[in-house]
Amino acid sequence: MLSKEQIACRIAREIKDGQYINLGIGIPTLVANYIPDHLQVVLQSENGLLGIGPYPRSSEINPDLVNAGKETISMVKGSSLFDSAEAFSMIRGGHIDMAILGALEVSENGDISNWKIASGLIKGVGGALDLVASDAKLLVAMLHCHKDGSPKLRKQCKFPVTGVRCVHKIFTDLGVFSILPEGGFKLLERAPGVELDEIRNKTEGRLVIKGEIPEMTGFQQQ
Amino acid sequence: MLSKEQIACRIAREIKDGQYINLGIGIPTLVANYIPDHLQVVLQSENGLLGIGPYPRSSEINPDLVNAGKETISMVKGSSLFDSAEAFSMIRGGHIDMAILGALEVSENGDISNWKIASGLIKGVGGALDLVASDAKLLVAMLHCHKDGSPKLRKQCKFPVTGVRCVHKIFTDLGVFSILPEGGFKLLERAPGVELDEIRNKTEGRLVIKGEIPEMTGFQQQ
Amino acid sequence: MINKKVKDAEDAVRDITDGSVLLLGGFGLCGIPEAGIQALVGKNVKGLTCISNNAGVDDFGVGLLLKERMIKKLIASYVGENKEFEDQYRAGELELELIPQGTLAERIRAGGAGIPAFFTPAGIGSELAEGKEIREFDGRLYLLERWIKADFALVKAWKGDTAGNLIYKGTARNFNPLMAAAGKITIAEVEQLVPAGELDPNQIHTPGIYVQRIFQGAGYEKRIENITVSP
Amino acid sequence: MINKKVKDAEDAVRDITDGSVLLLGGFGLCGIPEAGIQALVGKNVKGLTCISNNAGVDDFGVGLLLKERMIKKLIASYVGENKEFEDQYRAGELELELIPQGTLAERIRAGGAGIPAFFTPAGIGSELAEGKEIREFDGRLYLLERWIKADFALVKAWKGDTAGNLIYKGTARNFNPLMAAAGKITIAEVEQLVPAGELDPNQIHTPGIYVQRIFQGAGYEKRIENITVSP
Repeated sequence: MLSKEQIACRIAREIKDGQYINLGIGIPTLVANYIPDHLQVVLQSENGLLGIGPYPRSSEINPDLVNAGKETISMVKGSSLFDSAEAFSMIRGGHIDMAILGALEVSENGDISNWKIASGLIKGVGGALDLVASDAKLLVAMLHCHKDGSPKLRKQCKFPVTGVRCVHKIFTDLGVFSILPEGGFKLLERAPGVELDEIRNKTEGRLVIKGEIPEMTGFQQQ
Repeated sequence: MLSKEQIACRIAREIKDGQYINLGIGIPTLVANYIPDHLQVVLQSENGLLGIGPYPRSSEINPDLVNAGKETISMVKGSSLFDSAEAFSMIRGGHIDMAILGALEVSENGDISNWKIASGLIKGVGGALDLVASDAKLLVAMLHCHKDGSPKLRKQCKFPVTGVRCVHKIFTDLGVFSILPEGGFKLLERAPGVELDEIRNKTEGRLVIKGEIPEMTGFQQQ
Repeated sequence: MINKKVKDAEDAVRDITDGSVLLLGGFGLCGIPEAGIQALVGKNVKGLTCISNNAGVDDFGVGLLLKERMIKKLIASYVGENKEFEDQYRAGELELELIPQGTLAERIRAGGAGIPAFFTPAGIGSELAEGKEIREFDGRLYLLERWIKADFALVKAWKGDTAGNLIYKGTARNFNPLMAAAGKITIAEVEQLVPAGELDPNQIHTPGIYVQRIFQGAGYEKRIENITVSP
Repeated sequence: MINKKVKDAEDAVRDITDGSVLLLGGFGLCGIPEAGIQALVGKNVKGLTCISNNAGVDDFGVGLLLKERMIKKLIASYVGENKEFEDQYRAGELELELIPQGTLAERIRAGGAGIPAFFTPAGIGSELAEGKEIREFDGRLYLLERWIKADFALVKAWKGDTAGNLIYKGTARNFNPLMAAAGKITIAEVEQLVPAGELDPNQIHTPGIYVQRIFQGAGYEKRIENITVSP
């Protein structure tokens, strides 16, 4: 089983040189810490920045510079600032190559639910709806199950759907999954120490396990 | 009868303090020379400038600073530069108060033709179509007749129409006309030395002359 | 050049009345019109429709207007951080319209740009598509969305001049330039107000034509929602 | 930061081929991609579709491509200053699509912004409305217009950095930022190319994400169409 940091670390391996990437709030934000130094990639913040840098030192905090999670950040060299319409022109216009988002649930045909819901009340969508409707390759980072143990990989989403047939891959604490064109979660890798039966038991939608499923390399078992 | 400069001078009297104005090519461009100093108005150039100044001195010519007629210009204090989409957002979005345009013809219900046409070939529309469709108060500056003597104030436009029911007032070398809501050119003023009969003879559309028509003041007869 | 300077925030918001529709700039608490909001709280008008990406927090930003129960309807993309909102909403005292952030930005941009409606892919397949026109272009589905305009826009910039030209700093730009263009009366507050002619015309983010009133605010708190640091 | 620098104009236009669809920045002769056009003339590709506000003059700008008979179709708002265009058009050798300038700008902006279609008032009542969908919003009529995108966009800026960020000067900005966003491959030429990090992020007009290739041009002529002076 992977920690949240390890999920982020695993996702970072999907990143290719030269990509423009949008990272959502939560586990996706952690991905930035694991991007290999030799890759030139640019992180977008949909409130209006290309070129997110690390969190600032406490002496360099700037209230006029925050990311989409309203966290203080810094900028890398070559970054640019713009308004929110321009930020979403980049997303909607197909200029962002990859989006890494959290989710409440994903269905076996690639639908995603990621509204902000608290005690049954929808509290927002933010920029997720635009990202899931864009041409960006959509990776989902989430824990495999809800806190009550119910599965998040569903036959159909129970929560309101944010986007349809848009998820490309899912990264959970138990494994890595792709969405098959005909529907179904195809298991690609399992987390260290995780047995196939556990994944079967904790997945509601159609799970496809073909051949030997490799264990992720490079992680210590939690 | 007025010269082109005098038509421009007469139109300048329509300008009110605090207005944002777009001046078309030809006679309208000349209007800038006659705006009274005590009025604070801002001239827009639809290629991307608010705050057109006078033509530059020959030592100050800048190839990167031209107006919509591709003429070298200068900027006044407080001007701003922007792209062409923003320029037309200002026009279409109702932010420009007044547009002064040239025209081939105007019909009695306020339709305007002002395509660029040469030897029967339409050579362009430029920004005129957006201006005539906007909320800007539309003033037309033109000679009363074509070179062959045929009238430009028409029952219906013979040239292709650029905008419908959009002209507010017309300023020619013979007089000033408003468009009546029910259709018709209402003569408001006549140029110095111009008799009503001349205007009647040279106007094709419905001409409305009610009461005494004052002669424009402040001009020497040409 | 036309002079847009007004005395202060109170003077600037003088004719905002019960039932006005307001655009309020900012993302979270970053780049919000602090002085304008404070002046509004002082006037205590009621029944406002507020369009803002977020609802502020309980004791800052748009949250202050919520607390005073001045808002009838809120149009936003994300209101997760405001408890006051939740209470009023659950009690049925507040209307909420949630809009995807990109659609919200584009609808406001359309309002300023005179585009009454446009098609966007965001929301297809979600409950936000209900009742909206769907059309296919080049094999893909899109929703028809309408422009958003308002009686007043309250925006915050870093620098401005008396002609109404504005320059923003950092990510405090966000929704401010879009809203400036979509307000019938746009009220801009700036940290530094300079005479017309002092700003480089090449670097203006909001041309003065969109701004009807401008004033220099004082004592900006610029509260930060989430302070995150590197060791 | 991703490095977009290429050697020169010839390298930048290497894969523009017969039949390519091109966006070409500039207004009249102001802010046109001089070096890119020259490199294209050198390649002598055929059957291009060129989208540009104007057609240049007979011996400069887009006019050079016309002269070499490289253009099959021209999409523009105004072609009044080009005799070569007129001859080819009358001979039936050239297609022309005239679009109101504001609609042209907005259609290109829509292409970059992922908006497949929008409504605009420009053209209502004119022959340009023929065959187009008309719809009423709030008591007024509007035309439906589609986005414009292209295989390549050739744009010209004043300064740029290796990350592809661009800053324009004066009215040479015009269509360039819109076209930069609407090209599948956008080629930017600049008068000064600096390393990433030297430009103020607050002052970037075209964020580098829209630019795939950038190079520093040399010997810009910047021809002026109408020299007008004050005494």
